[in-house]
Amino acid sequence: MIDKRVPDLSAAVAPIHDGAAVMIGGFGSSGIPMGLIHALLDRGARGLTVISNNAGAGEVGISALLREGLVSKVVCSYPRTPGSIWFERRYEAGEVELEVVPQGTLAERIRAAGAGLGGFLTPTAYGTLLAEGKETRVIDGIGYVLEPPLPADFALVRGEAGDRWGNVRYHATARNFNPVMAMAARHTIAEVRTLSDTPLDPHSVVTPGIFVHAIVEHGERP
Amino acid sequence: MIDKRVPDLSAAVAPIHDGAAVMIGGFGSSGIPMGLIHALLDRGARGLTVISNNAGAGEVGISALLREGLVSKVVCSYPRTPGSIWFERRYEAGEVELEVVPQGTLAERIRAAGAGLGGFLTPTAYGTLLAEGKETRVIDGIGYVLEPPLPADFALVRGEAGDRWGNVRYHATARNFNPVMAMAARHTIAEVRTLSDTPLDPHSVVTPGIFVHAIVEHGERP
Amino acid sequence: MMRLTEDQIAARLAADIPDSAYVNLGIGLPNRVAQHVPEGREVFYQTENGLLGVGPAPLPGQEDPELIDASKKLVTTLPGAAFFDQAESFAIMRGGHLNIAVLGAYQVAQNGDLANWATLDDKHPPAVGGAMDLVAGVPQILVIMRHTDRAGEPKLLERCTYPLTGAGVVNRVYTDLGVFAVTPDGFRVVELAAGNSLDEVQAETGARLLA
Amino acid sequence: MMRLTEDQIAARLAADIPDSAYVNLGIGLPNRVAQHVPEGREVFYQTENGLLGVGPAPLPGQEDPELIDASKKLVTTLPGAAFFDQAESFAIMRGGHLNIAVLGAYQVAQNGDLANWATLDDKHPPAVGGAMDLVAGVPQILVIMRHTDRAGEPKLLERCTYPLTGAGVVNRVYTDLGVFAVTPDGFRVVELAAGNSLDEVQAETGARLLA
Repeated sequence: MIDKRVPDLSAAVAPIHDGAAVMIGGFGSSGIPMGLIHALLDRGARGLTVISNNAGAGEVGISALLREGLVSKVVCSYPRTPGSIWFERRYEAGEVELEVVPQGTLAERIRAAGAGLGGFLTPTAYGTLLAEGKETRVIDGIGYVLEPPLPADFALVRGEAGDRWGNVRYHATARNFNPVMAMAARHTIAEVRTLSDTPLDPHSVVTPGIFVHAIVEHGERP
Repeated sequence: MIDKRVPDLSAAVAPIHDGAAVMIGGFGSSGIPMGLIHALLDRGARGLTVISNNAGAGEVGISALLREGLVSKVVCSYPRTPGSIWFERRYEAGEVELEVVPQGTLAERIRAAGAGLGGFLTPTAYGTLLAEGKETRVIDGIGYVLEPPLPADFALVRGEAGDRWGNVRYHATARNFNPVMAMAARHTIAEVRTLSDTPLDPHSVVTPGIFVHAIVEHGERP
Repeated sequence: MMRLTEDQIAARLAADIPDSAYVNLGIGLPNRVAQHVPEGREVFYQTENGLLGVGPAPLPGQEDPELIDASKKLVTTLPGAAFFDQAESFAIMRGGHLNIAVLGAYQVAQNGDLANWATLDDKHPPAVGGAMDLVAGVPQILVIMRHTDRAGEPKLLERCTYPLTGAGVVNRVYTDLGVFAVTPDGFRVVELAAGNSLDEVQAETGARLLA
Repeated sequence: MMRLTEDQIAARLAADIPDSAYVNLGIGLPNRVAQHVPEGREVFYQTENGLLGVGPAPLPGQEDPELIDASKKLVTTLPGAAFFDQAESFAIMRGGHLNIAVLGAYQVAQNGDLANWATLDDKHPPAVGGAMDLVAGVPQILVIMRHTDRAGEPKLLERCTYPLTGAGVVNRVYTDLGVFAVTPDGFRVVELAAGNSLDEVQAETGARLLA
């Protein structure tokens, strides 16, 4: 039987090991798997590479992982969200490495990893500092940068509803990076507001269960 | 006001000119914009390049375009569906050019065009006849082929429901190539079973209206 | 020679599909494997036109003309199914998310090369479909086919003579004469159809069989 | 000097957004443009976190914490809106599907170069967000900004000194002193804020203005 359900948040994050690369969905305050992040905080895996659009804010979520010194590298597009206090502190102290990736290139690199592609040519960042050292080429007068896929060991995603097959659908703008990250990790863990005994409508599914390895209910919205 | 509705099928296909590259959605008998194809047949634009997964079957759809001699080139993955009589006849007579593209590469090349990418590296077809003459490279022991984007002048797609903003949702496996083709054409024409005065639920939309330039109701299923 | 029927070959292969597997079945004989998976196993079939969780043929009166599989046959959905578009469907295939693909073949070579998309016949247009994507992305490639072609020529060979679908991709071959694993040393006999000797099967094979 | 207020600059830019346009508004001042689009025009705003058809702020009691824009502010949806994921959102931006992007800037050069993502200040981490994707894919790039920085230094320049967001991408610049088009010959004055002379505005500009 296909059953991706795990009993609780701490069981869900148990496989995450020291040194893992972990994708974390969400944008701003929406679609963040806050329950899983805090379970990971309790677990205390160290030396993590966090791949996410932002670098957290306040004393919660990714910011709390940074505060506790669990993160050695951040790959993101925008680490300067107001309130990114712990990222800034760790960054200024040289305690965390930063790779800044344009937001669309970040999404596309993650998707490429999930889709088994070896890379892609994007016009984004051509002629800028973020293309330095990268292979480029001009096609029909447009400059492109060759960008590699970006996979991860784990992905933590947050959905509105899920079922035992691992199918997930999302609410409003909480979708954001969650579907592409779910594709790109060796082991994807989904936190959903409601985990149903009955299957989701197959038309409503955004992340097919094949991408999800563990699913857990966490009713609270971040 | 944003209003993509056009009064009928013949008005919808009126912009399609001789020599145009036309993407046509559908797989097997599902999700084919049959109303638009037959309106195009009546219009009689010649020298068309047809980009589709199959090359038609029987006396309808793409097969009818081939029968009437309107098609000079077919780009597809599988031109040997049972009943592809008109494609076979034109091909054997040397009257139509054929570019065979692996199905996933076809979908991804179309998506790349819609997403503004300059190409991508795929492991598909590496080491085969279909990679001959193409740029290849080996990354971490895996061979990849560099594939270019595949855009078109027009895309004809078929959906279940649409609204005046051009939003489209699909039924079951009729989705297939329609969403990626809608992204990749300069001018996308959507045929939908029901065209509603009220907007679709924004969660249910698969093709956002921004990709659609004209939308027309055609109740009959192919 | 004792030869398995097509349904017997399909049943033999089906026995090797574990519970909870995600599987893509090619058109034709591979498609028949679904009917033979042992009771009690929940296997999820993907069809590349955009569905994971393909169910059996619909009951009369319940057909949905827009719910078909890659063979263009009417199907149903299993509980837990999901629809998606073509780009995502091939992301599933190419991205390594499926466990097993079952394909037909014109030829399989002892190094795992597969030829199943084009012959050297100029009269017919080549047609590749999704086969090259599957062999590029699915970790277990199982081939199901007759041991010899209609002319009696062997299809298990030292080297393919038809254009390749993929190089070194096949893991196992299921035929009417047995089950054969592709190993670094060549074809290893996993089992022979009851009643045949290795020598008899070897005589219909174009590469050396390892016991 | 007569200087337009931020809302006046936003209103001036908004007047140039045609009916039925698809528009992306950057964070901060660009975002304020939506409040000034003339009545009777249906303009569709995209927010890169996954929504096309962004509506105004919700009424009290109708807030949805999972319905936000790129500024992380609570929003609503307009009739005809659609949600999508991040990869598709940037396909819309990079793929040339939007008509207009409105961005803030640190600096704009007379050849259309834009600098709006990083300063030379080592203390702060660089943050790029979606700006480089927008300038790569959107055909009309409109910049809205103060004419000079807080220290009174010009922001319209012969050449940018900060790292570029994109080369030769800006079409027009809207400031508190006027509207300036980027042409092959440099900045051309489209209009000056009422009450200022060309000479006065030129004095606050780091590149030659063409009348």
